[in-house]
Amino acid sequence: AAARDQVQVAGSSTVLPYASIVAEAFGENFDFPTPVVESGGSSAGLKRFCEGVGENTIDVANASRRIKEKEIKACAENGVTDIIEVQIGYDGIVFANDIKGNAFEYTPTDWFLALSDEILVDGKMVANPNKTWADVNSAFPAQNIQAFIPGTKHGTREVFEDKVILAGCEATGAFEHLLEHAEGDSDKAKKKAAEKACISLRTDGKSVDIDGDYTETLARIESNKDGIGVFGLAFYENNTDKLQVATMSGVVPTTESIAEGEYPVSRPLFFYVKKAHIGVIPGLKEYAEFFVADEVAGPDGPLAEYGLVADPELSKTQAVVSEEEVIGGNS
Amino acid sequence: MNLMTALDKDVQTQKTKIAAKNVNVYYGESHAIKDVNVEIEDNTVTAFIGPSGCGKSTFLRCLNRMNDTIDICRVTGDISIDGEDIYDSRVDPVQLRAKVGMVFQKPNPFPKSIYDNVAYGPRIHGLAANKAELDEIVEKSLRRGAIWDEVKDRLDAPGTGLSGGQQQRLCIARAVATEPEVLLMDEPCSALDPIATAQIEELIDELRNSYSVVIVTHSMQQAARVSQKTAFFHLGNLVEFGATGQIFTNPEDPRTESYITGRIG
Amino acid sequence: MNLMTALDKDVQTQKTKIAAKNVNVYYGESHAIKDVNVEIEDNTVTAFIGPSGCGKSTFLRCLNRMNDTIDICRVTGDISIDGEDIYDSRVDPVQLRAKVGMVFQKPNPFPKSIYDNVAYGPRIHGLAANKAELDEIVEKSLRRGAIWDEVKDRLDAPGTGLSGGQQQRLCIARAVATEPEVLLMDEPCSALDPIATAQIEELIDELRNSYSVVIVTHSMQQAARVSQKTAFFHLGNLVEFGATGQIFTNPEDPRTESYITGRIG
Amino acid sequence: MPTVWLVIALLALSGLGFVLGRNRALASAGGNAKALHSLPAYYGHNVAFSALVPALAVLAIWSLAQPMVIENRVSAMIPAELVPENSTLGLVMSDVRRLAEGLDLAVEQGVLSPTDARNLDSGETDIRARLGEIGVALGSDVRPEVLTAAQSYRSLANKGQIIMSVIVGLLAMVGFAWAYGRTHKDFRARNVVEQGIMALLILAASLAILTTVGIVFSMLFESINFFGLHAWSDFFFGTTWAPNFRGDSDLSILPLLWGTLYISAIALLVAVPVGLFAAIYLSEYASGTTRAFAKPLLEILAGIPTIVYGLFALLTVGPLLVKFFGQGEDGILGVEWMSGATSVLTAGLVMGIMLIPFVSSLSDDIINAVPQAMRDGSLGLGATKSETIRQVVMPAALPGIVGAVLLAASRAIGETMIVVMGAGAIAKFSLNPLESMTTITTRIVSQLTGDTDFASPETLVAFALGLTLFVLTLGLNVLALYIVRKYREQYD
Amino acid sequence: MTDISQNTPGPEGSHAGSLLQQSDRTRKRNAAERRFRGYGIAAITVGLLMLAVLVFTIVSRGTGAFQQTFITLDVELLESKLDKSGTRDLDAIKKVTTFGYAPLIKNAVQAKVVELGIETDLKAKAMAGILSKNAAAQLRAYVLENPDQIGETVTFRFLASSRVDGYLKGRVSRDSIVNDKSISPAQLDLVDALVTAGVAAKTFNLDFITGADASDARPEAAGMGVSMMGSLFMMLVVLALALPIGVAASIYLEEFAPKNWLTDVIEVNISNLAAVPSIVFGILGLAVFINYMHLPMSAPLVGGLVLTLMTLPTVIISTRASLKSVPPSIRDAALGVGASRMQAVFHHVLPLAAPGILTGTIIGLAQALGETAPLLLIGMVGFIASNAPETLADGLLAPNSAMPAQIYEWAKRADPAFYERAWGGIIILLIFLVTMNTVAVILRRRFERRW
Ligand SMILES: Nc1ncnc2c1ncn2[C@@H]1O[C@H](COP(=O)(O)OP(=O)(O)OP(=O)(O)O)[C@@H](O)[C@H]1O
Ligand SMILES: Nc1ncnc2c1ncn2[C@@H]1O[C@H](COP(=O)(O)OP(=O)(O)OP(=O)(O)O)[C@@H](O)[C@H]1O
Ligand SMILES: [Mg+2]
Ligand SMILES: [Mg+2]
Ligand SMILES: O=P([O-])([O-])[O-]
Repeated sequence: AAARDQVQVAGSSTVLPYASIVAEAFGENFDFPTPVVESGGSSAGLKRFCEGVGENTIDVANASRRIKEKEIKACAENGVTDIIEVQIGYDGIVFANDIKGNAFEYTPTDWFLALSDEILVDGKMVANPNKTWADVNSAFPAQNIQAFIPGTKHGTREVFEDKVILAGCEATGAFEHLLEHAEGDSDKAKKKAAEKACISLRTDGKSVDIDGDYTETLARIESNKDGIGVFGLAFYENNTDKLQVATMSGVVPTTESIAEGEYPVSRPLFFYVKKAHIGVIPGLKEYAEFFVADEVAGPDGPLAEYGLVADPELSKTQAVVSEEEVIGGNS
Repeated sequence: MNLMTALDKDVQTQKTKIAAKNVNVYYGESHAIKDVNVEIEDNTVTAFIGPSGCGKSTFLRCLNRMNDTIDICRVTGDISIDGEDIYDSRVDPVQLRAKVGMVFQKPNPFPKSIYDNVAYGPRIHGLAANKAELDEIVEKSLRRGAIWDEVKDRLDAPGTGLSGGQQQRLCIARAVATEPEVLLMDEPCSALDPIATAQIEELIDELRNSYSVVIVTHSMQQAARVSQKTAFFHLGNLVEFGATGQIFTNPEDPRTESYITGRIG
Repeated sequence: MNLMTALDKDVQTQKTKIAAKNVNVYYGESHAIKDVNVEIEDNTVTAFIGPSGCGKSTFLRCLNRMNDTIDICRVTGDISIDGEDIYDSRVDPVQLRAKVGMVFQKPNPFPKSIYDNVAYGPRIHGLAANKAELDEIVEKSLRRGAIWDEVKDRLDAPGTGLSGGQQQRLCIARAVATEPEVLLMDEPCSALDPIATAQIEELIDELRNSYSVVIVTHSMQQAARVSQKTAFFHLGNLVEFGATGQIFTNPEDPRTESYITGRIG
Repeated sequence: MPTVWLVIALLALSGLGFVLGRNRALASAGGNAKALHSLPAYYGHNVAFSALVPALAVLAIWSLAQPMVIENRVSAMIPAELVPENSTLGLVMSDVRRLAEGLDLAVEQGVLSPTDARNLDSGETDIRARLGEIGVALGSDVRPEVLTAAQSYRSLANKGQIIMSVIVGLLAMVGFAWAYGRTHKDFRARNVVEQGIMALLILAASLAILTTVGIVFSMLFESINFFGLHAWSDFFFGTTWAPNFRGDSDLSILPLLWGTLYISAIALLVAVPVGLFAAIYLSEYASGTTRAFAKPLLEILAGIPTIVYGLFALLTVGPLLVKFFGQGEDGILGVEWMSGATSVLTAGLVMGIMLIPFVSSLSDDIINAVPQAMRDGSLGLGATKSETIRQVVMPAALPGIVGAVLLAASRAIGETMIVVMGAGAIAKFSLNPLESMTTITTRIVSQLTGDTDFASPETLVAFALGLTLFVLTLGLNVLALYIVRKYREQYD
Repeated sequence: MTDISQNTPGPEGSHAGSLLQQSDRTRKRNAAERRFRGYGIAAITVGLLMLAVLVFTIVSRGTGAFQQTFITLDVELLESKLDKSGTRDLDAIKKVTTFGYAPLIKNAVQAKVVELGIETDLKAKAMAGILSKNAAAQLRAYVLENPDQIGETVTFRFLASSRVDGYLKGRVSRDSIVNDKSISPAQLDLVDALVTAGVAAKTFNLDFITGADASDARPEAAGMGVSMMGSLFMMLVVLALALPIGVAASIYLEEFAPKNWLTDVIEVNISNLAAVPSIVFGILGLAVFINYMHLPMSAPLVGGLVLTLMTLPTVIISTRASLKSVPPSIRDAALGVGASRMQAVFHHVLPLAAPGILTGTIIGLAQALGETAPLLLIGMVGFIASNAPETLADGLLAPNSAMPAQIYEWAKRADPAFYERAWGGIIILLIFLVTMNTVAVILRRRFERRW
């Protein structure tokens, strides 16, 4: 088998655009071949990352979430022990609807009341009766509720559940109510059950899971003007001709407002490097360093221009890469 | 049995059932039937004889427009049945073929059970009101096809699993089951033993009472035995047509004579 | 020509070519051939006669193991050619069939040109060193099949576009082209006119000089004319086997007699 | 590339073998081809194959095994200290390999002379830079131990190559000689060659079995892991499908199975009648030209990427259906049965269109192959064309048609894009075809490419789904085989 | 005889009546016949209509991708920026990254604006914003090729940015960019002026057909060419393996295999493989070809192998069906003249079954050509912007994508310009498919015959 001479990256489709911008520039500016960046999801990427050490495994895994303990363990079982975690910035998650439609200013409560399976009415959990946004919040127009939210495979869904629905659940008092009536042996189990009840969404067609990508969400909004969708910030910014963005808790989502932590719905993006491959796969370290260089991942770099929320602590990340600092201590 | 016995059969003239005028048939470039004129009478058995490849089957297939199914085949001239031109655009070949049945030269049973092979025609023509009637038709047809005894225990067996001669008789049974007015039989006894042949010849004679039968045969004896009229084809031409007795005893055309006298089988 | 002429043909004993012992054939459950014993001699024409469906074709197909191709068909007993058991596991059925040629009851030309139909056998057996030799073989075979004159101008036309009798003769030509030592012919003249029949019979007689020929026929006259030995089958049994003259004049079994005397065709 | 030359030499030898074998056979028969047992070409093939096949097989096996052996030998030379902690020997070896290949390339391109390459000293030359010039990138600077290892790698590889060439060459000669020696007019060359071909045919057929074994094994272990983490009773008999990131999800196959069957059934309801009638029309009614164009055109439908169908479902068919069945008063039927563009019906209809050629083209070929005598027999009895087709032609063509339908059904079960975009992603039991549902296959893809932790039941369920689907379709196929056996009508 | 015709019920007048007049029953049957035929025509029409609708959709959305806006500029290759030392040492020149080339481009745009006398309040950076990000890369590549040109002024044809291109194509309008951060009305004014001056123009874009993928930031530079090569090499592998293996397996199973439970198992197995979701073949491919056999990732060879496994059942099922439909009398005829079974199959049966085999191949290849899911797991979906392969080995082993994967990726990307390219890519895919099929279709017609 001929030796592999290009860096091989796989993982999150959210990170993919950024990684491909970097890979392209890397290929142009270095004598190394352009890295191959595969999509396929954070989980699939990490899985292949953890398959072992060697040329037939990937060098870098992109992820739109932090690697889980269980995964680190699985990695270690396959001999992948030294993993460098690189946080590249944040992905803003925005709510947008058709450009010609009504404008919205949401709070998490609105979303909970609109989408939850059951809501708290007069101290009792009842099946969600809300049909229009006006039912949810009298300040809203009487537009049919039709939400296109990420399907359960997407990491965005987790963020949406945590930062919006669960927050709304707590804000409406439903969480407390559920916790009181929850069954379970321990407090932890009770909390888990209550959370589960909070985030279970209605299945009557008002809330539609989108398994595909943001383009699909957009297409759905185009064919149903009542629809309100969940998008990545970068996607929204490229489609401002078709979408108008809603505020969340009064904050307009922009790279700045997210970087400053004002806009609540966002998630960090990462990539993971297999330290054992550094020095073996040509250009691997150079790629990682180039990715987090100021001129690339900084606030004025091409990534931010495309929609990445730059990490305010980029210099720390750069140090992690140049020092090859691995998860769980130094080596 | 000798040739002469047939020749003094009565040859009375019947009304014309099928009239063919100036019929020409072409397979692509090749001219298979050349300007044939013939009148086939009702209640008569007409035999087509002639050397192999002379166009008997081709002409026979013209009579119920089976030639339509051969792409390269082209027919010109007039053929009428009961005075109606069968190549008229208003004529429905399906109705024509129901009226003019056919037994093909190569036995072609359907890949179905023996019963279904025979019941097929009656079913599509709605000849039976119920199962019992259909059973009756099937049995009767198989009997007429002289094959009932051999297959009565295995009516559910596939028709394709029969011996060559059995298949041939099955096809005859299948053809008579639809009660056509004219029955075209292309060498119906070629694979049959003498006894079965005799039974089929009896059937033909019986059919003549109500219908008109055209039979292609290579056996002069058979032609003499069963037919009242005989047509002799040669190289696509209808050389001679007339009463069977006359053709066999006193042919007008030298070609006919040489064919008849050169006979062996 | 009369039946008697055949009967005083010399019946000299030849060495045994094919010997069948206790042959039984089953199609699934049904018992088609029952305990048949027969010896077919070299340089002899053997005729198989018997009513339709009695098992002639089935037995014939045993002799070159063509029954192998029918899934449900099972053969027991011994059949040997030149003393070698043909059902022995070491026997290559292909070599056997090259040695024992066959003309099927239903003409089955390949959907190829007439030339290729005939040339196929010689090609796979390497009988011709070059194109010229092959041309020669094809022409000779077609002549022996009495069809050369009819097809010589259209050797490139498909064999399936021939008339029924022409196809039959084509299949005969195809079979003789490979020069088999034994030729099995299942009703080879069923679709032929008397003249063509005579030519094929002549061929058979000629083949006898070097080979052994087995012919199935429904025509007693033909059996009498061409064969030296005759086997009479009835309901799967070999009822009687002997010199043709004896069988036709002095049958031992009453069934044979009734079949022969009940003859018509 | 000496291996290429070796192969060329083998081919030349086998070509020579053909000619010689053929000639020897002819000579043994005194030039009379008729005296041979088989056609002369078979003798040629026999010698050619005997020379070629075993030698090629050894060549292939050797080429696969040599790197492993060398790798073992060389890695034994690498001191344990050299392997950095948490790295593996394998990685060091890829470094060695890359360096060795780089040196070979350098020699090939004339940048280094063979002797120079052999006597390189990592202390003196900046090997990384020199190799960089010819486009071979190394991950790090070359350590002396790695260089030594690489050098012995090269010499071993060289030696191996030479030994292999000799062995393969010898084997070819032996095969050649053996077959040539056996060549005699009575030698049953055809049988031998045909046995060889038969072996190849059997090999090809067993590949299907191997694939199956591979598929089962590639899913089995992860499935077992899944059942270790999740109750099988919930998976097989539960009624909800609701994966979530917190774990403790309901993962039952039943609602997915229902969706799969429902959507596939609708797709087949579209594809089978349309495809069959199209096939019938093409083979029985259409003129030659119509057929020549319509059939390949329909086949394009099978090649349009499914993403296009997905978009077509989402943007065209879905909204159209909503216009009919949704929108209340404003809709065409004035009913409010459908809330969104995605539904079982949407996906089923569009998938049906995609499947048309699967049914039409194959059935057309099969129908066309039914002998004309069958049709003549029926037409001669006064049957209409349609009666002939329905009652004679179709039953005779049944096995092939069932095959075509099975193929279409298989494709329907395996389709993802159209379902994702056309039917939605909600798993539920419902009889209403205007509601969203989803299928097993889409869930496999989505759980496999999703963001849940890869060791969690939410991801592993994909393998269990795959395996279960495999077993289910197996049952379906057994049924189909049974039906075909029962109703098959054999013509001729 | 007469008794029979009397016995038989009603409609049997049908035989007796005039041929020119259809009997009631015939009329009914003919109506059924017409209906039946009508269904056939309707089926074909439905199929073709759907094809027409799909093709129309594809073509109307995709043709735009074949044109692209270019802006012609004269760039002064400043020595001070590119080679400070002045030694023309390639290594030193390489140190200047594409970011370092940005000023040259800014200067060039500004110079052009001044030269043409266009009035604008835009800053130089914003002016350069109408160009593709690819411009700097193009410039750098040129300089590295021709270091001697440093210091000279060279004319370049740069791609315009996707928004500008969209503006000229009508996709982007002044209304639609109100909230757009990537472009401003003033930039559009500049573009208008450049178009009037003939500096910016929309022309046919060969790079779309021959080029490689580009990142999300520069849709205007993305092309199908390399992924087309990927698909081509995969199809070669599939054709070279699936057809012979499929036909061989079918021949064995249909013609030679003893009919017993084992062959039944194999038969059921093969039809079952057809129902295995394609992504599962990806799982298998990853496990067997990459993890076990250590074949390279993202390689068309592996893709081809996986697609071969996926296509095999289709080829086998259709081949077996056609072999079955060859009448046994043909085999008998061949065996009867002493052909071996092998000869009978290869000389007679196979040619007669060829149409069905080719149909299976056409459909199987079409399916393989359009398949993405299995490629996902073996690393052929994503951003793979390698160079076009130069040798066969390169084509099989170097990382590459495939057309459907490329289209799928583009369809997901945020910039609407990629949407147009996705449809354009589908046009190319279909042309590829039709070209591939044509050969098979012509062959198939030659083999078709009735008997
Ligand atoms: N393939 C088959 N499957 C089942 N039964 C068969 C098959 N072929 C023949 N038979 C049966 O076996 C018996 C003998 O058939 P065979 O074909 O040998 O008769 P035959 O003597 O050749 O008759 P014929 O003169 O009509 O050709 C018949 O009863 C026939 O129905
Ligand atoms: N389908 C066809 N295509 C081309 N030529 C054909 C076709 N069918 C028959 N012919 C030719 O037409 C001529 C007449 O054939 P036809 O079948 O009518 O002969 P026939 O008198 O029935 O002969 P036989 O007694 O041998 O059946 C022959 O020369 C034959 O070769
Ligand atoms: Mg005829
Ligand atoms: Mg027979
Ligand atoms: O592909 P994702 O992991 O970013 O959803």
